Amino acid sequence: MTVEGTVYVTWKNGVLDPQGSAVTGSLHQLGYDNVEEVTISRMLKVTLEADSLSAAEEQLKQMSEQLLANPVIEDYTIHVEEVVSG
Amino acid sequence: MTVEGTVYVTWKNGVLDPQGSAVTGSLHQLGYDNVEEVTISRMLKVTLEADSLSAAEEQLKQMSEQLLANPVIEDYTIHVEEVVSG
Amino acid sequence: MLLRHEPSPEMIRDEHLYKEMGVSEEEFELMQSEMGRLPNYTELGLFSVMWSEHCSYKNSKVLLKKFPVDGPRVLQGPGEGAGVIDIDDEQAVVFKIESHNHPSAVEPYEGAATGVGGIIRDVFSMGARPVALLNSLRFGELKNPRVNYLFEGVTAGIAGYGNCIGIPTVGGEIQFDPCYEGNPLVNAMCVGLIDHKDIQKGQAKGTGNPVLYVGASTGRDGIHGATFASEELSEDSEAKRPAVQVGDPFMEKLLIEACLEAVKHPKLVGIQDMGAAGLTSSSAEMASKAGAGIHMNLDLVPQREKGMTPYEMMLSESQERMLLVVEDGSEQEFIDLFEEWGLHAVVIGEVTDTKRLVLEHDGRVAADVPVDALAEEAPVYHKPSQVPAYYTQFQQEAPWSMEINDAGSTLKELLSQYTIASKEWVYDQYDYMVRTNTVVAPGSDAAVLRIRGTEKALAMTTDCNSRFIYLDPYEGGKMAVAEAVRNLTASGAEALGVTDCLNYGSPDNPEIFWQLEQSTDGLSEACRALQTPVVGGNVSLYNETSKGAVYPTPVVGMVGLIQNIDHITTQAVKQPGDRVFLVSGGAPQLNGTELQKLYKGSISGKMNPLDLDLEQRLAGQVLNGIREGLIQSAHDVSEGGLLCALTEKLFGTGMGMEVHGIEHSAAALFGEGYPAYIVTVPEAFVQKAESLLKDAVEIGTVTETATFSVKNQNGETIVNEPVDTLETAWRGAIACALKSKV
Amino acid sequence: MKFAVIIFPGSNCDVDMYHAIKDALQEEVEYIRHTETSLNGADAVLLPGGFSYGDYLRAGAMAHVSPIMQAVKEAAEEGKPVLGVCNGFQVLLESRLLPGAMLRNKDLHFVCRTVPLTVENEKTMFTRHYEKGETIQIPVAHGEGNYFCSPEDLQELKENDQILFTYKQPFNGSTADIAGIMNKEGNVLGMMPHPERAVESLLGSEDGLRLFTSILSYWREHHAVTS
Ligand SMILES: Nc1ncnc2c1ncn2[C@@H]1O[C@H](COP(=O)(O)OP(=O)(O)O)[C@@H](O)[C@H]1O
Ligand SMILES: [Mg+2]
Repeated sequence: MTVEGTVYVTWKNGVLDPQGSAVTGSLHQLGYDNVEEVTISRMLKVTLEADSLSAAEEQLKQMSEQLLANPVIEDYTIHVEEVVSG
Repeated sequence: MTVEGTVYVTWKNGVLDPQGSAVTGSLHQLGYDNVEEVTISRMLKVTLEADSLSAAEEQLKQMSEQLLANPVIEDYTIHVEEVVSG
Repeated sequence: MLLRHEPSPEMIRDEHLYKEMGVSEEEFELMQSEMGRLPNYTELGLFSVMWSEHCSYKNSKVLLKKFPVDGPRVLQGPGEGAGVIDIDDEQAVVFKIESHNHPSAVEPYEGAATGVGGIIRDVFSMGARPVALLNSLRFGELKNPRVNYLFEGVTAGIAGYGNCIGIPTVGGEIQFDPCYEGNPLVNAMCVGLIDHKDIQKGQAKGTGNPVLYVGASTGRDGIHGATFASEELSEDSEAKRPAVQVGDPFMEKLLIEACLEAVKHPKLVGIQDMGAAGLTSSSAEMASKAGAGIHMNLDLVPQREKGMTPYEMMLSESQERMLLVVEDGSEQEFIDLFEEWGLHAVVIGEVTDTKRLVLEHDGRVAADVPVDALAEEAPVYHKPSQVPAYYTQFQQEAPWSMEINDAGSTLKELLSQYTIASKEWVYDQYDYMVRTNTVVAPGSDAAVLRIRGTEKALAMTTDCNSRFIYLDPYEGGKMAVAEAVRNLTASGAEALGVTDCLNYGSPDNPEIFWQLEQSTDGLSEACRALQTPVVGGNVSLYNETSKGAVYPTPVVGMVGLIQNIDHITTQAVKQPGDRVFLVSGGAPQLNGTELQKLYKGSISGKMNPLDLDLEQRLAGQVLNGIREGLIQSAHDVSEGGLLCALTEKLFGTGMGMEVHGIEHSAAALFGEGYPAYIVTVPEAFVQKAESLLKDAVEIGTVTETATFSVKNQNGETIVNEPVDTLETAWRGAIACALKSKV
Repeated sequence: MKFAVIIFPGSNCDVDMYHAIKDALQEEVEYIRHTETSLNGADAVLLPGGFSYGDYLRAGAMAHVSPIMQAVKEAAEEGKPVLGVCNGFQVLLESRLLPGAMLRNKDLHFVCRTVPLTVENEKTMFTRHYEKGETIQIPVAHGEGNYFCSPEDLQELKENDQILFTYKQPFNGSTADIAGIMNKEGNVLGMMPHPERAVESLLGSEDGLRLFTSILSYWREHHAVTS
């Protein structure tokens, strides 16, 4: 089956993302004073062939550990879904 | 109320995603031959004070047009949720 | 625009659909007679991009013909991807400049980045190793958020692409003026090095030879980019937004390395990049130049999206793609070579002897067009020209001048004008050192790169003072060339040749066509007199918004040869005690100056003619003085005049200067537009320098104390400022404008 | 002594590193492509700067999973000198050969400039030709050189004297102004500034050359070879 996996890669607590702070600053300058915080993270959509959803999830976990996320600064969560071709 | 808005910024259809192609190649090199495609996009979490969810959504839309997304080459979708402090 | 069901040829004719593609009625007629029938939708698309100004130069060809293009060192003049000039020892320098104005106005980062990517491909498709990048930029004043956004985005885009690909961005120029507010100019130049034996031409020779496609896959991005670049910016440009492409410098880096390897392969026949009008122009031009035809099967073109039509594939301007013709039977060797670099090469067609471009798709012929009609037989127009009213008025205006009361404070004010202020904020973002050949980094008159393994070095610069050209296109055109020569000379180089980028408003306006005519005449005359042939260039018209056209801006890119690295000279003073000489002639003028703009609020008036013999003589003296080892620093006088130039020589050195005998007048202190160099000579060489530099006058001494002082002819002090305060005004202006106005 | 310069797709300071060894240090040097699995007998490994894989995903991320990295790790374990500069430093971080990670520069801009560094530890195979506290001029050129590590890691780096270079003035947001660190064993160095760009006076500074002569002298001592 074809699976669409989504890997959400977010900053670990305590890591200060310069881009997020910059965007917060720019939003304030644009007058959005009610914005408290912005964090920017990555979302990877991985389309893959797998025997089952759980097999796909397991593989995505491996990929994340190896490459897609950096455990020193990032956390990740995975979501899998079957692609139903229509 | 405090709202957590999420803005998903993705490439417009047909725009090259150089990052995605490079990561696909790298995953293949690692032996994940069953990976068909990877696309990488940005996810922005914006915490803000608003009168209502719909007001927050409206503001996030403006911010996206002005700053968070680049409408020339990117599309965006918005999701809002109330932050329930516990 | 991208119809699923393409209109029939009859529909195109009856409903005048060709007009939507920027094709005029006459041009449509001409297409029919070239074809002997009505063109179908795809064929019309091919014609429309190939006959756009961007690809055919239909409005500027008559003017470009006037440029001097020959010289003893010219190996390749205009016509190929880039010009080639001999630099001895079987080596040559390859260079070209190109505009990416309209895409940058819409999407500054990607617009500028893909501009850089495109010009690099022009250079390595000649077989040359790209060694340096430069740029020439024009923006509105840094006073409005949109301008700041464009300025920051363009800078980041140039940096993003150049840094990633690992080619140093070593120089450029930036001017700010309200006329560029809605239509910034982004011109990028690339310089490459090559051994004579490796020079390639983009030709599709040899019937039966396979045609290879290499690089990124083809997507729907950038369709109609070429015609887009040839139209005025209007509200409509918004609707055409997807015409902007995203660059992939990583892919291009791989392409460079792989193509430079392919170039050494004896079985390579021809190579060309897919630039504007993508697959269409590369295939048609390669075939036309070789007197051949090409047959392609579009089903074989690597595609990024499903269901692309022939029209879309042929007009796509997806980046980072190359077209190669190789000897029959050798295709696998090339496919393997590219595979080594992680790139996919595919055979998509072959060379024929039919002189036609034939496109097959889905088992049927999608287009069948004579290649010469596409590539060479585009109509040529000589548009009407008319002397603009403003010019007639400026010619009659009484000379402008002003009283300079406190020269020191005027100086400070001028130094903080964005056009004069330090561009460090910009070039600090460029990796100007990568590949460790950059001897003179941004910040001096010209950038200098040594050529490894030789005693030689290359100097390079881009210049154009468009204010002068606006006031007087002819004299201003001469001055643009002269300024570039001055910058090279001051660096110790002999000018070799020119690549130019002609940025103007709409040629349909007779007054703008007149500007084009006059300024290219001026450029031509100066290039002839200063022996700098034009070996390539680019034209960008329709640079205007509803508020009007940009100033005529023919940017001059120039490369010079330094015979021995010992001759490399920078603008900064070298040691206390050195004497300061002014090598100049002619009269400084105030019209069109930064001073006039600042105090009068706008520029106007007449320009004095530039004496090109004098220009040549002064350049000869300065170069001689450098080669003899007498001159140890040199700087030409440009925007802001004498005092700005003198202080620029001090910044970053910790030293000061005492200057004497300077007339206390606006023209003498801040006048521009005349040939002038400031050089320093160690005391021991003063006599020798005086006899060698006939046009030099001693005007001061470099001091240990970091104070800048100027005395008039009567010995009265008219400026006395710590260098520090001047430097702060100059260094901080741009960063400050961006911080306070974002 | 023989050096290996690793080339990843997108490396672009490989040539600079090569010339620094060949022309300035005048030792043997060889390029090794990322697809190789052996260092071909090299005595030291140099990971050059550039934008491996376009710096897409994260700087150095994709390079660290390329085939040659296994051999680099083995060389590191054997105690051979391993130097990663700029993108090479990022690769070493991604490979966990050094602690921490890189974030984008604080002001989000790429910066190219020659900056003063302080030599913090002169008792290493990389810095023995420098003096402690000495100021040296070395170019930087990076957009992601904002070094980040946990407080615990920082504590450890300090305790073990693993910080070799710091920026004299803060400019990219790095924790403790760190410009270069080594591993506990003392044979793997990662630094953002480019010593290979500072080996000739013609180009402005020779201060980087001593890093390479340090490695050479250390190696000679330990191999008792005269060349
Ligand atoms: N866009 C730019 N990119 C790189 N360097 C630039 C740019 N603009 C200006 N510079 C550098 O700043 C210095 C001063 O530029 P400029 O005032 O135009 O010099 P000049 O008047 O001698 O032509 C030059 O070294 C130039 O290369
Ligand atoms: Mg100059």
